[in-house]
Parts: sequence; C-alpha cells; structure tokens
Amino acid sequence: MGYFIATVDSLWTTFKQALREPTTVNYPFEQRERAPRIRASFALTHDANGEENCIGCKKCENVCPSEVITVVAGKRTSPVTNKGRGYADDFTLNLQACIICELCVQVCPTDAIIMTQEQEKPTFSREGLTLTMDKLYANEKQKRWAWANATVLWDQQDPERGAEKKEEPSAETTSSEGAS
Amino acid sequence: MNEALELLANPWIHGFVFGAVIVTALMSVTAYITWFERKFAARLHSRMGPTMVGPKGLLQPIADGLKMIQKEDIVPRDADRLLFNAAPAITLFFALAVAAVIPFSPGLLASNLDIGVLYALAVSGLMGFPVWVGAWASNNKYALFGGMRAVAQAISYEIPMVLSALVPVVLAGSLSIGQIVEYQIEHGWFAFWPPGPGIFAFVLFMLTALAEGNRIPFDIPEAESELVAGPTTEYTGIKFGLFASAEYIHSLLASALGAALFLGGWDGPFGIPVFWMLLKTCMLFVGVTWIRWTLLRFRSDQLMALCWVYLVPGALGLLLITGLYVHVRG
Amino acid sequence: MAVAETPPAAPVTPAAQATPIAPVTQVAASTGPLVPSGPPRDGPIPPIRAARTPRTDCKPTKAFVPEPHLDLSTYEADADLMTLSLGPQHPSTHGVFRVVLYLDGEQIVKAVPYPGYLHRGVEKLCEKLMASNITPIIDKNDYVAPMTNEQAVNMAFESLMGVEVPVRARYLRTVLAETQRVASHLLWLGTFGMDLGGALGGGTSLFMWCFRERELILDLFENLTGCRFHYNTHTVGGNRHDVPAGWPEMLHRTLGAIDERLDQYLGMLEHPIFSARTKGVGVIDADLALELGLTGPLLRASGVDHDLRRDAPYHAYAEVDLKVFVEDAGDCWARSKVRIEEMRESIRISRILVDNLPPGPICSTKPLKMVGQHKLPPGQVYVGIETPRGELGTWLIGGGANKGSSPYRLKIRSPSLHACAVIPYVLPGCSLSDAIAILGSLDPVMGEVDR
Amino acid sequence: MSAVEARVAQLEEIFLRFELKAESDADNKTGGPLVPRARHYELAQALKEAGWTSYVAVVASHWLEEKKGETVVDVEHFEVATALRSVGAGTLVAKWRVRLELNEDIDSLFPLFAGADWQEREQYDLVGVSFKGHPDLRRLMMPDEWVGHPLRKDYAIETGCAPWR
Repeated sequence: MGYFIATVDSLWTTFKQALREPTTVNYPFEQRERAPRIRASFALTHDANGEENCIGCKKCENVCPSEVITVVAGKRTSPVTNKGRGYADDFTLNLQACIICELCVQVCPTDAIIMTQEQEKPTFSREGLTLTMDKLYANEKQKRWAWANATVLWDQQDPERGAEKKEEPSAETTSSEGAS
Repeated sequence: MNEALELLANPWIHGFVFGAVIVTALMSVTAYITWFERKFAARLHSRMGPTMVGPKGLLQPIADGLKMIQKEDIVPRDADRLLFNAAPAITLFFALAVAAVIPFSPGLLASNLDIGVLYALAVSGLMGFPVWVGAWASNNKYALFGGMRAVAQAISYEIPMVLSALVPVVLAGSLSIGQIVEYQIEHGWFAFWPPGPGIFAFVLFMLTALAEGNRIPFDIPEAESELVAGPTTEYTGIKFGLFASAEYIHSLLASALGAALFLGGWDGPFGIPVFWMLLKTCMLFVGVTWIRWTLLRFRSDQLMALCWVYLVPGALGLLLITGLYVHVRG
Repeated sequence: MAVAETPPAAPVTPAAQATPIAPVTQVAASTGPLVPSGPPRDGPIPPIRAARTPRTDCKPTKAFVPEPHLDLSTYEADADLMTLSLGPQHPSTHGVFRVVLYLDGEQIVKAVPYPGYLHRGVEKLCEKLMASNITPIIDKNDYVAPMTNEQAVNMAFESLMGVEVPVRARYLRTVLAETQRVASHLLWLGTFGMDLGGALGGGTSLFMWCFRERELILDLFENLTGCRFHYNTHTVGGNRHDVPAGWPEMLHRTLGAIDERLDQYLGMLEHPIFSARTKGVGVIDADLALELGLTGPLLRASGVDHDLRRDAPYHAYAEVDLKVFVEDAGDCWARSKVRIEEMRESIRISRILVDNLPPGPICSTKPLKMVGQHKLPPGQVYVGIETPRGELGTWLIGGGANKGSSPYRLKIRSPSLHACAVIPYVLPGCSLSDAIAILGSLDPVMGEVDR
Repeated sequence: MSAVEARVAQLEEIFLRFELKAESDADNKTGGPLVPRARHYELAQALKEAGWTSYVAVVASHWLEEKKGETVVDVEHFEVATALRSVGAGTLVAKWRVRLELNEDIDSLFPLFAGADWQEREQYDLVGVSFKGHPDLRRLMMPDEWVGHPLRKDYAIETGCAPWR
C-alpha cells in the first residue's frame, strides 16, 4: 500500500513538472541571454588613434598555460606619433587547445588582447580554429567585447582597493530564467 | 460486392485482410507512439523534445526509421549468426501475433478465436524467449545477463498475469475476448462491476503487463545503467529497431488487452466503437509511459520477491473470491 | 545455475588484457628502474588482502578483519566464476574506470578496480608551470567542482608563500565553495537517480531536473567569473573577479528557488523503491572508512563526526555556525541523506555569508602583471580543504631545482581516489545492480582519481 | 586547553618519544621532521594508536644530485613524506618525512591503513619508490608496460611517446 501511495505521489510530482514551460531553448535559432562577463573568443584592439595596441611584448605568449599563443615581435615607426615602437608582426592563437583562462588578458600591459562574448563558429578544418591576426582584428569590429581587460582586472585585484570602491556599471547580472 | 463479402467470410481470407490492416496500422501507430513518448518525456523534463524534423518534430519517427535502416549491420565475430539474425524477427512476430485476437470493434478483428484470452497470453508470454535467444547468440556477457533476467521475469510474471486475466474470464464465463466485451456491455465494466475483485485484477493485470513489457520499474532485463542495453547490447541498426518496436507493440497490445478485458472494450456512450477502444488503449498507454518516466527500478531479486511473495498469492486469492462470487450469483 | 552455462568465452583476466604492445616509450636518462615493475601479471590475481597479517617485528595492532569472500580460493573449488569487465566504457562508471567483477550468478565474489584511464600527468605538468598558471590546469581535476580545486591549490601556495588573504576574499571564497557544493551534489543526485532508474526512466527525470537547477548555479558563476566552468577565478592571495552589482540578489533568488524545489525531488526519493535499493546496500563501517582514508560525506555517512570546515576552519567558516550531518548506517541511503542535508546547509550558509560580505580588497598580492611574478620559497606544506567529495589535499614542495615560481613537486591528495579504493571491500556479496548503486553513491570523479 | 592545543601537545609528546625535534609545522614549513627509515612504521603505528586514525597521503619526491660549484652537497635520493589525520574536533595533520637512498625501500603502511594501498601504488608507479610489505605493488596510473617513472626529475616532460592505446 505504501508503494501505491508513494507512486501516486511521485506521479503527481512529475505531472506538476510537466505543467512548467520548458527551460531549454531551441538552440541554434534562439539563444539565452549571456552574462556580460562571459568570455568566449579573442580580439586584438586598436587605440583611440586607430593604432594597434599590441606592442609585441610576448607576455601573453609566456604566460599562456597551454602555449597556444605565438607572437612575432617587430619594431616599426608609428605612423601616428612618428616614434619607433614595438608591434606584433604576427599574432596567432590556436583555439583548439585554448582553455579560456583569461591569463593573457590579465598580463597585457596595453589592453591589447581582450576577450569577446561571442564564440567562434564551429568549422570543418583545423585551420578554422586558428585565430590569425586578421581574424583577431576582425573580431574587434564584429563581436561584442567581454567585460574584462587588463585594466579592469588589475583594478579588481588592487590590494589597495578600499571600501569606497564603485561598482562596475557594466557588470550587471543577467536575470537567470527559472530562478525568479 | 456480395462476392467480395462472401470471400471475406472465408476465415483465411478474412484473417489475411484484417491481419494486414491491423499490422500496418499497428506499425505506424507504434512509430508515432515513440514520437509521443519522446515529447511526453521532454515535457516532464522541461525539455523541448524533437523539434527539427517536420513541424513539432512530427516526422521524427520516419527519420528514426530511415536512420536505423542506414546504420551498419554488425554481427559480432563470435555470434551465432543464424539465431542472432532470426531473433529480432521472431520477437516482432510474436509481438504482432497477439494483435490477431484483440477486437478493436465488433467486426474489426483478425480472428475471433474461442480461446482468445488464452491465445493472447500464451503468445505474449512467448515473447521473452526470442529475446533470450538473441541475447545468447550475441555471445556477450551483458546480453547474457539481460537475456537471463528477461526469461526469469517473463516466466515469473506470466503466472500472475494469467491469473488476473482469468478473473474476467470467470465472470463472463467465456474465453473469447469478443464475448467478454459483449458481456461487459450488458453487465457493466469488470473494472468497476462487480465492485471488488475486478478493480484489483485490473491493477494487477496492468502491473504484470508493465513487467512483461520490460517497462520501468520492472525493466531489469534492459537496465541501461547496469547492463548497457541488456539483450540488445550487440544489436545495431534495424535489428535493434525491430526489438524496440516489438517492445512498444507489446506494451501497446497489453494496454489494448487491459482495455478489452476490464474497461469494456469498444463500449462507449456514443459514436463509433473503434474510437472508444483506441481511446481506452491510449489512456492506458499514457499511464504506462507516465509511470515509466517517474519511478526508479527494482533490483532483480526484489522483482522476483514481489512476484512470488505478493502478486501470485494475491492473484490466486482474487480468483478464489471471483469464483465464490460467481458461485453465489449462480 | 544460469551462469554456469556460459559459452566458453575467454576469461577477461588482466593477463589476457595485456596484449603485447610494442614499447613506445623511451627511458629517460635514469639509473634504471629501482624495482621490477610489479609482480608478473600472469596466473591468478593475488588476493587483495593476502598480506594483511599483523607484522611480527612490532606490536600487533587491531587487525582489520578481512571479508571472507575477498579470498577467491574458497570459491574456485565449487563454482565457475564469470568475469565481467565493468568499464572502461560503461554508462555507470562515471568516467573511464574499469572494475573487473568476478561473479557467481549475479553475486559479486570479488571486484578488482583498475583506475588510470584518465591519467593526464597533471602533477608532472605542474612542475613546469608557474604558480599563476596552475590554477586553470587544476580546474580540470575535479571537473564537477572546479571551484574547490582552485581554492585547494591556491591555499597551498598562500601557505607556502605566507600570503594572507583579505577578509572579503575569504568570505567570497566561502560563498563560492558552498554554492559549488550545491551544484556538485545536485549533479550527484541526478546521476545517482540515473544509476538507479536507468537512462530511460524515472532516473532521467530526476537527472534533468537536477541539471536544470545546477544550470542556475552555473549562471551565477558565469555572472561572476565569465565562465560556466573552469573559472580561473582564484589567484595567489585572493580572487580575480569581484562581485558585480546585483550578484548577491541573484544568489538569493537562485538558491531560494533551488531550496524550494529540492523538497519536490526529495519527495520522489522517499519512494519505497529508492529505500529498497539503497538501505543496507554497500555498508562501510566507521573503522574501514577511517582506515581507507575516506573523507567528506562518505565518512560522515559512516558515523564519524568529522568535517574540516568545522574542525579546522579555513576561509570564513569560523564565522558561521556550521551544522554537520552524520548518519550511522554507512549504506547508500545514509550517503544520500548526508549529501542532501549538506545541500540545504550549504544553501543556508551561502545566503548568510553573501549578506555579510565585508567591503575591501579581494586580493592581497599585486595583480599578475609579470610572468613568474609569484616566487615560491623552498619548503613543504600540506593544505587540505573540504570539497564536496571530501578532503582535497595539496602537498606542495617549493624550491629544489625549480628555483622560481614553479613548484618542485605538487601532489594532489584526491578524495575520489580513496572513494574508489573502497570498491574491493564493499562490492563482494552484492548483486550487480547493487554494485551500480554503490558506485553511484560513492560519487567519484575520475578526473580527480587519475589526475 | 582547546582541542587543537591538546592534539598539538600529544603530537609533540609522540615526536619526542621518537627523539624527533618537535616542531610546529605551520611556521617553518618543512613538511615535518625527518624520521629514520627503520622507525617509520613504528611511528605510524604509535600515531594510529594515539588517535591519528585517518590516512591522508604519502608523497614521494625525487631529488637529484645537488652541487655547489664542484663539491657535491647532496647525492641523488628520494624523500617520502607521510601524513595522517586525527578526526573530529581539533583535527590535526601529523606529517613526517623519510629520506631514502637510491636503493632503499620503505615499509608499507598497508598493514596499518588500508588507504595506503592505492596511494603507495601511485607513488611506486610515478616516482619509483618501492614499498616493502605491500601485497600488490603494481602500477596504478600508467599502463603496465610503461617504462620509467614519470615523476622523477630526470624523466623529462618532453619524453616522447606514441599515442597510447
């Protein structure tokens, strides 16, 4: 008899669940709202003068735990300031082994490498997942940037950061469906 | 026209024509039952279920069938080829053979056997054995376990199933399913009248039907988390599809049998009889599905204990009470 | 006997498994192996507990009483044993893990586990990585609860380097650890249901619901760190990401909703079938649990009142009144009960602590700007913390030849390894179905066992 | 006296009994005192009787020959550290180390703690330290046919190997 009552009770529980709207979405056609801090792919940025931020310091290459970043450093004269400065002649990031740890963003001294909120599309070839410099600069224009860059992260981790710190306005949380 | 009707009166031709109609209908219904079950389960899980093939995923069963036919047909090297290949077909044959005596409406049945109940139970009871044959022929230890469990379960649960099905037989005084249904139309459904043994026999029958159909909570032969896929571990493609559809057909026909024996068959207040029969069958099948997606699984020894300690004595008691009732009624 | 009729299939002895493969490794410049690599693997498998006789050269201790059925020799005489290789690919081994079962009918006579299929050499890799880079790698160890992995290894670094963690970071870490515990236990509950109820059945319903709630917690983490998993949000000396505006409210909403819905699911677990499948199954008594080094919910379910969060408080656990749940039975049911109660307790603690999150910095060291910024002094430390699976320890050796920021040797003491080591002791005597239930209730994560 | 202090005092007393320098490990981060190889098992037994009943870990590490200029400061050796834990209130980890020369082995703690079984197998597998009295000293992580012990310092991380199947 206990079995019978418990079974009816369980059936009632499943029935109540059946009355709820599905929490999943029809993925490729609809997408859930993502958090502003989401990090998925990479981009290289330009500064206000339209000049490349990357100075080819190779910090990101050295810090990368899975060694997916390759930077070829070069030195040229800047067309804007007419002074010599470092450039990255080539910059490749192999997404196949990337573990999205954000450490390259963390160490960048010029906020050159940042992460984007949208991920790369799946491809049929291995080359498709290698982010060349062209792709990285294209990502800057095409994809929404993630919240963090080195300045923001350093500010967050500042040991002197006081009690009067201001909240990041961009870091609003997304409402989580189902929780409300 | 008259000649055609005369031709139909020949039992062989009648059986062939109606058999073909019922088998075709059953196979297509089974395909859509899988769609229904997937949508139903998805709903319970807060998922969406199949959405991609056709509107609301309605063409999904067809896509499934095509996919299964396309798949590579693998026969393990050490398998017994003949038995391995024959087992799915035999299983499906037994599953479909039950349909011969299920009356969907006064005229719509393949064969109006005088011993319909006996035949249906005997053939559905046989279904466990080709499964076991396939499992044995696979030469796989998981399949062997599954086959052994399937046979043990089929043998054990056959007994309370037959005993509980005997209750309407005793009440109606006939072994023909058609006559049992007609008796119910006259005297009220056995599940509710006479109050007492009928409803218990009905619950017992559906319970054992769950077990015979390898449905959770009695699905120990297949037990995915323990035995990978049980008897069908080594089967691929359409052979696996045959096993799966045999299982669905078995569950469906058990529901139909339950509807005919206990819920008055095609009896309904208005409209065409076959509609009521199908409605009752579907309601029972929804119940079976619902239970499947709700409960956890028994252990095999607990399953056997449940059968031999509770169900068999209970069914015997029910039969005794029914006999007394019939005796007193005169 | 049904199984005696088995066709004469080749027995799956380990010797038969070890097919000759051409050696593909080069020996590094070394003095050669110290000892021959193990006893020869041909012939019968040595009984697991053969040598557990008290030694003669020192005072005998209370010898652990070996289970009689662990000794195969009593069986070989009168029964044909069937070997069944459960895994490495099996729906219920929770990863790639292999247990060779010696079966008499459906009864397990002996179980021999073979871990190592997921060995990735993390410890060796860590010897080459800087302190800051180890965090994202260690994330992948226990891939069900990455947050606590990060904390364990970073606390070891902090302990060795003598870095103090700011109070805000300690509170935040506590909140993260506790919410991660809820997520981890939810995943356990789902998979446990699946073990008991099959991939096509009621278990899956439970599984899907648990995953649905777990997604909410991952949403929380995503809002904080930017990743749903493998966060890399801890660093030496604190955290990398501060709490965004609105996050505490979101946590309250999420955990409140989960707390409410837990009751519904537990109603399903109170079904008699669940008790029938779990009560009295896989009993681990307190002595065996302690001796085997079981920790966490497994130890508490065996009646040992031990919780590092309360007994050796780290993070901000000293500031909350933590209730520790202990069950005496030591069976699968007790383990389930302990985990479920822990979920509730974790929700409660998280909600209290996130309200009292003190202001201030979240990191006491300078943010990582230079490669190899954190220098490791020589020395050895051991730090153990209570993860959802038990005591996750990090033994860190600094200095040595690796002067700089890489550890000389890093050893992860993983709770799941010990949980898997219990298999030869509890499985014998159970049926095959029970074995699945026991494996599920141990909740091992193979990434952590094999590392 | 709190539970922790009682445990610390107890541990110091046991260490003194074994003529070891009782040291609070939190401060000097040495990984515990160095114990002579012969007394390793005895110490573990004494600790187990005194309440350190939970087995935590065994860590073997390989130390290469160390030179200062031309003089050899330290020869190649192993170091095996063991940790036990007392359970309940005031839980405390008892740690000690044993120095092993290249050809020495160490007593297995398996007769005392069943949990030592896999931990010691792992250390044997990865570092190559042999445990005397272990009943089933096989490789745990690496395949049985593997050559070498990966966590040794002379086993280069770049050591090539074909994909293992």
